[in-house]
Amino acid sequence: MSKMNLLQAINNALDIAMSTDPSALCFGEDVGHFGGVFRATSHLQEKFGKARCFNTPLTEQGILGFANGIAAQGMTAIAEIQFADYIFPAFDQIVNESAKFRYRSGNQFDVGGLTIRTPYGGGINGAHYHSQSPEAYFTHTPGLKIVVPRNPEQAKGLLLASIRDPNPVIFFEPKKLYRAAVGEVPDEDYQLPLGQAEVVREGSDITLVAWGAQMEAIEQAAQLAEKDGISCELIDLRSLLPWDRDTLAHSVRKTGRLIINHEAPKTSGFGAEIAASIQEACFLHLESPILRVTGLDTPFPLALEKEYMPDHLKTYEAILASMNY
Amino acid sequence: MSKMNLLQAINNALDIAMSTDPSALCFGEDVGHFGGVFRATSHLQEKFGKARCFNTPLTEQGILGFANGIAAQGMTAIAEIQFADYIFPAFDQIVNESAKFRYRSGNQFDVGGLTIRTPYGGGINGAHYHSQSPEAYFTHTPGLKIVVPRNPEQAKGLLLASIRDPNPVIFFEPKKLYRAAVGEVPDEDYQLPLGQAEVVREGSDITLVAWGAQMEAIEQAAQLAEKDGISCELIDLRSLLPWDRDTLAHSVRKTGRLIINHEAPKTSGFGAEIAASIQEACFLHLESPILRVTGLDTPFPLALEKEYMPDHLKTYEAILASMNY
Amino acid sequence: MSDKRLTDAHIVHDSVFVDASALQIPTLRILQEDGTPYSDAVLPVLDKTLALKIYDTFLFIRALDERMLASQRQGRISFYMTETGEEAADIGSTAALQDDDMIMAQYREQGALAFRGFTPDQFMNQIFSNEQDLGKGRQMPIHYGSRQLHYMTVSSPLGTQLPQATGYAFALKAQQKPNCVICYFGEGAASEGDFHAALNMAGVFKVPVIFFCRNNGYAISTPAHEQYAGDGIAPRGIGYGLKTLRVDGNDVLAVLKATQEARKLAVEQHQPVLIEAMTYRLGAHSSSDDPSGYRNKSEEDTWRAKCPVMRFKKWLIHQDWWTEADDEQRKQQHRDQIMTAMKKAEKVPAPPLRDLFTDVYDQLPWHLQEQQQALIEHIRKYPQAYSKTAGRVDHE
Amino acid sequence: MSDKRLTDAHIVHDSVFVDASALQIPTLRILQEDGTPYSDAVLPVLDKTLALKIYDTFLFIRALDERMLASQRQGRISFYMTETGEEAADIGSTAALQDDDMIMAQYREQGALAFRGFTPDQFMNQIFSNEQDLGKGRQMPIHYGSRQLHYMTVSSPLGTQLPQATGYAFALKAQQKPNCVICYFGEGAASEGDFHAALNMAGVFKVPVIFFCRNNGYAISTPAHEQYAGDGIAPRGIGYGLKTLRVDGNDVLAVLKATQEARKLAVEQHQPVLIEAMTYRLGAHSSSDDPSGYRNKSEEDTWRAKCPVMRFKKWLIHQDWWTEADDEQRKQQHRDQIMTAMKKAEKVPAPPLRDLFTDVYDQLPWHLQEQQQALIEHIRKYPQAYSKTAGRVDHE
Ligand SMILES: Cc1ncc(C[n+]2csc(CCOP(=O)(O)OP(=O)(O)O)c2C)c(N)n1
Ligand SMILES: Cc1ncc(C[n+]2csc(CCOP(=O)(O)OP(=O)(O)O)c2C)c(N)n1
Ligand SMILES: [Mg+2]
Ligand SMILES: [Mg+2]
Repeated sequence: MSKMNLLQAINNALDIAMSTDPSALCFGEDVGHFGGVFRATSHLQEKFGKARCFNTPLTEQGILGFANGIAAQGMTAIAEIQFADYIFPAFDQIVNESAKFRYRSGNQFDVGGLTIRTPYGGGINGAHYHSQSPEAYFTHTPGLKIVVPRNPEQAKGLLLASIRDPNPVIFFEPKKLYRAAVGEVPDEDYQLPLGQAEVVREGSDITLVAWGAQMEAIEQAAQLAEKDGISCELIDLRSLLPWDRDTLAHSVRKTGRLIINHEAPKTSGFGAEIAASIQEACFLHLESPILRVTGLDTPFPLALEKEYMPDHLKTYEAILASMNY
Repeated sequence: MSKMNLLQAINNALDIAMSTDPSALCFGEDVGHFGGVFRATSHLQEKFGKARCFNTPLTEQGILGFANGIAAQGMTAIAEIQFADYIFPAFDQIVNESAKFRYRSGNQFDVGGLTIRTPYGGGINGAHYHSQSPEAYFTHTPGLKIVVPRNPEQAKGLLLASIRDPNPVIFFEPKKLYRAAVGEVPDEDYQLPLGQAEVVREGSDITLVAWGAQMEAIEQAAQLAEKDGISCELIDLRSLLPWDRDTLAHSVRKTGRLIINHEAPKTSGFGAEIAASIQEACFLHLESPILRVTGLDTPFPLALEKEYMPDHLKTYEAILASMNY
Repeated sequence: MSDKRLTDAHIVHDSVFVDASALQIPTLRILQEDGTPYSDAVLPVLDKTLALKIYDTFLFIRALDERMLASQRQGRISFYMTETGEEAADIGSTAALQDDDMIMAQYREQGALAFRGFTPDQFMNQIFSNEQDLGKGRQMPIHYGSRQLHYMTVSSPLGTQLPQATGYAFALKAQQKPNCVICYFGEGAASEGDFHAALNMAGVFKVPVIFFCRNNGYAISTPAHEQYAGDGIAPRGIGYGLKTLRVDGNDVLAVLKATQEARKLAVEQHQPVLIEAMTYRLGAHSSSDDPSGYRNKSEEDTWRAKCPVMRFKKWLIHQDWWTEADDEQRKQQHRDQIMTAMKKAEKVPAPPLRDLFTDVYDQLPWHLQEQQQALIEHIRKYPQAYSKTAGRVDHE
Repeated sequence: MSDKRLTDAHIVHDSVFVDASALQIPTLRILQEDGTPYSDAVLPVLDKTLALKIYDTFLFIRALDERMLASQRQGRISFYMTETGEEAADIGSTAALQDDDMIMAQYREQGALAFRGFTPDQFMNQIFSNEQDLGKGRQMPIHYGSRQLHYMTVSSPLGTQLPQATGYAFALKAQQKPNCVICYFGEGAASEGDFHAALNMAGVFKVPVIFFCRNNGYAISTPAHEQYAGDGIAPRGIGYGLKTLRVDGNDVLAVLKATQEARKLAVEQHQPVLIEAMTYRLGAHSSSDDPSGYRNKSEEDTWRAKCPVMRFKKWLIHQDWWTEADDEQRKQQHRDQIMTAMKKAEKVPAPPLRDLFTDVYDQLPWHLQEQQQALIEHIRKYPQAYSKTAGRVDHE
């Protein structure tokens, strides 16, 4: 066990992935010598050489096209997109190519060796273009896996599993937690399962689900609610595609209530899918409507970021609304 | 009134838009002399000249970047993307640029004059890359409007409204209906409201909602259900962003049941947003879970397209399941 | 790391704008229209076996394209694309490669695949989307792929294969494989952003890739002069630090020669190459297209006279490697073989329902299992509505 | 419509690969380091008033950049980007334009905006995201925009402004306006696919646009030689049918001259132009960056000696248009003015809650009205948690 922040845990996972798989390559804008603008790839070029960890030209569509080619050849491609806000030029390569590569070829070719790492979310005064949470766009794309870790220990295990999963994975890193989240992380090589949610705290009155940095908001809201005698069950979804409906449904059947929290705008955010599925799966158990506490349906703002965010207070209010329905 | 198919109605709307607005330009791949691969822009170059209706080089990101520039200058840009499957290279220009142009500039600049027309959906043996229904991706993007017409008369009125709306609009055209849907279309210049759903048939037992070509499937399903004595209320959503929750909620409060039908894959399709919102808005009125009849969570297939499609039979079965819940 | 730019190289004191006139890119041609080489021409490495294999592929592809277009007109298949007029470009270039060099095609390069040994049955199974199609009946006709033949499955979105080729070539180099990638694309696709990314990255990473542009004058209805304003695609290669060559795409010996040399540069020096083959799409864009709406017959006739197959045949006859009689006989053989394969493929059933769900992921996640189960039950209830699969859902 | 390609232009019979060595692009320089023009140099059109306006903008921008970087270090603002070392490029080129030519900047061209007359208050209101910011406090510092000054609001995604510039220029031409667009971008951004689309379309449509590349050696930590393999950005212009010119980006007279001529080509002939200005980013990429991790001081010192401000000052002094005493005095004036503006802007409140919701659309749709109403009620309940807006929600 070592104390690590989220960046160190990710760096450690990349180090292990490259050590254990000689075909693993790390690349993206500024990831080489410099170690990336957040330093997630620090020292990897030093350790593994310029042939395995390197800068690319500044072209996200190129990075993903290139990564698809590398993975199609059978190597392990770990591509960084500097900010999730800049993943959109690569949308075609991801949605039309990575996601459909295996299917369209009848399993003759695949890009299962591809993992895309990208920092997402607010909290750094980044406004429209350094704060977005675009995960929901990708959840509408069969063929992709989507993973979001909430802390250093989870990040290491989930990233190693993502890199080794034989399907293309987008790994969204909550950049707000890069240095803020610190915790004990096992030193060894370990993987946490994709596609499985985790019940991080049991409770009986209401279920709260979130992922990544928003886990903090629901945890704080749960503490506030506890003072009112409300017992919250907290679930970290961890994987958004495929996602773990059963764990969530099991919890909601028990509590009868569900609050979903995410940072992305409300309309067609992943909360919509969760609510749609759970109202179907748990219809007779629901005692109040499923509520979504989310970012606003606006671009991500700057001066009024605090107002925009689906924080613990908004979540707490939703808990009360649900309990008092 | 004239009998027109959907293509003719669209062509007629473009003709009127260009006649009434001298700053309106139509462009895209092959839209010039040739009139587009589906001939939606036939004769426009002949009538309005090469300066106003013209081919672009083959680059969707370029077309949308170019269109954003034209609209930012104040002209009316009507851009065609040849197939909705090929809109993804332009995703960044649409999601990061068109959608945020007004907001980020504090309303100093906007691309409200932009309309993107693109044929979507299956039914032409087009497989993965000539069949997709990507509307849900865009509904997660504040700043855009999304419109889908179901027949020629609707297409003309909604397209004219889209072109004249002071916000960027994506107008998805159900290509399967281009020649198949024929109907009476008013000859004059008229607009149908954006953001308003239409109750196309009143009923009392269950509400069915769809848009575009899938209206056919729910209409047929309703006929089957009628034989069982089930009275279906049919709603054409028409606009997906902003969408008309109130009309739908009003209907569901009356019927107590809702089936959503769309062609796109289920997970995070726009049906998810509808279900999430309506379970919240109509919680106490719902007598059974909201069901979604949708495309499968796979790429769009070829040989087994029939099996993939959310057809009237699957919709009918969902009606029965909902009624017998 | 650090600034290696030479910013003091060649200084002038008045403003001089440089334009396309500053750069002349010649076109390599070896065979004259009459099938004889120019006297000073330097021929490619080519023995009789290879020459006849190339020519035989020409004949096969002509027969295939003719038959399939006819079948499309008859309504037996939904869609087809011919490469008529461009055979020398893809077949001549693939003939310069090793069999395990990777081919990444756009969609109009069935000749390259035939050269590699894709059988008439394999073509037909793909075109008829039956259960023997290597692609499991999931993509439109002509979206071929063969892992065994190192031919990447075709994907309709234009240009996407270009940066993939750079990546694939990077991987080949990383693994010290003595191979290269050839990546085919049209002059239309060269307008996509992916083209730029691909060639720029190939230049920076110095990877063994040959970008092969079929400049056939049109992208559907859009003529080349509405696609770009410069002197074609070749000059772009220079900007990216690639070695660049333009070739008469209707002269198979020139294409072969250019690609042989390009392959050497790519494999031995990891020097990426751009080849622009000037040719002409003699047929319609696809079976859904009618070119009479956007170009005139006389233009087509000019190019029909420049037929690459004819030119090469004349050379073969000059070489005494081929006769008109051989020609007739072989054409008929191809036609017969294709007809037989077609009739066979037509009768093979569609892929099983299972294959609607497999390969989205390496394994079926819960939600696809659920959707599959629901669909099976639904089909059992309405077998008449899903005739391709209804008879079999219970035996899968 | 129809095939206008010349496919028989220049035929050769052996394969010759063309590469970067085939194309020499010279660099225009007018002023020597000592501030005297080369004897054969052809000077731009420039009177004393314009010369001093340019120079004054240099001084203003230096003062602004120094003050803001310091403020960022003090924690008064969250983020800043300097253009130190590159002032001649953006200011010199904008000085060649008409005031109503549209500027589309990347983000490091505050000098162009200052030249147009953006006031210290306007700069500060944007940087402090207060309610007087023209952008309503929605974007990060340095994302300026001014409709009045024909300066398009900056957007962080790189390269997106390039095809927009082509479109905007198309619209100017369509409306027969005697104007052009200048579009600034870095050599890093030139790797984006949008660059390719933009320049290719500009060539095809013949629009009045000047693409102005600031080749400053780095894209964050990535040096130019890891960004591209050819001879910089200029050769690409030739491929697209653009007129292309490379200029010493630290020589303001050369930049001015080049852009004056480019503007003529663009406006009078609708001939798009690419200018590549060779310069160097003397500072860090942004206030979040530390270049010592990827380049050495001696390289920076070499370029510091090539300071564009110093070179121009020497020329002005040679002209007898300026003195060292003027210099000191003016610098202090700028510093004072900026400090005053900063202190004022710091005290202006944040934008009202309303502006979180306006301008997503021209009008608030129901769902935003609903979200706004819910947020107002929530803030009323927890005023201490939302201090920027809590005091005002009831008065809006
Ligand atoms: C991204 C994308 N946009 C549009 C299309 C539709 N489309 C298919 S082929 C074609 C023209 C391609 O022309 P070119 O690259 O010159 O190849 P050619 O058909 O001449 O061989 C177009 C526009 C597509 N397949 N992909
Ligand atoms: C699409 C996109 N990708 C990545 C970034 C992050 N980013 C901001 S500036 C920059 C480097 C730009 O370099 P260059 O274009 O040379 O401009 P310079 O900073 O040198 O002026 C990068 C990678 C971005 N803003 N947009
Ligand atoms: Mg072509
Ligand atoms: Mg730079």
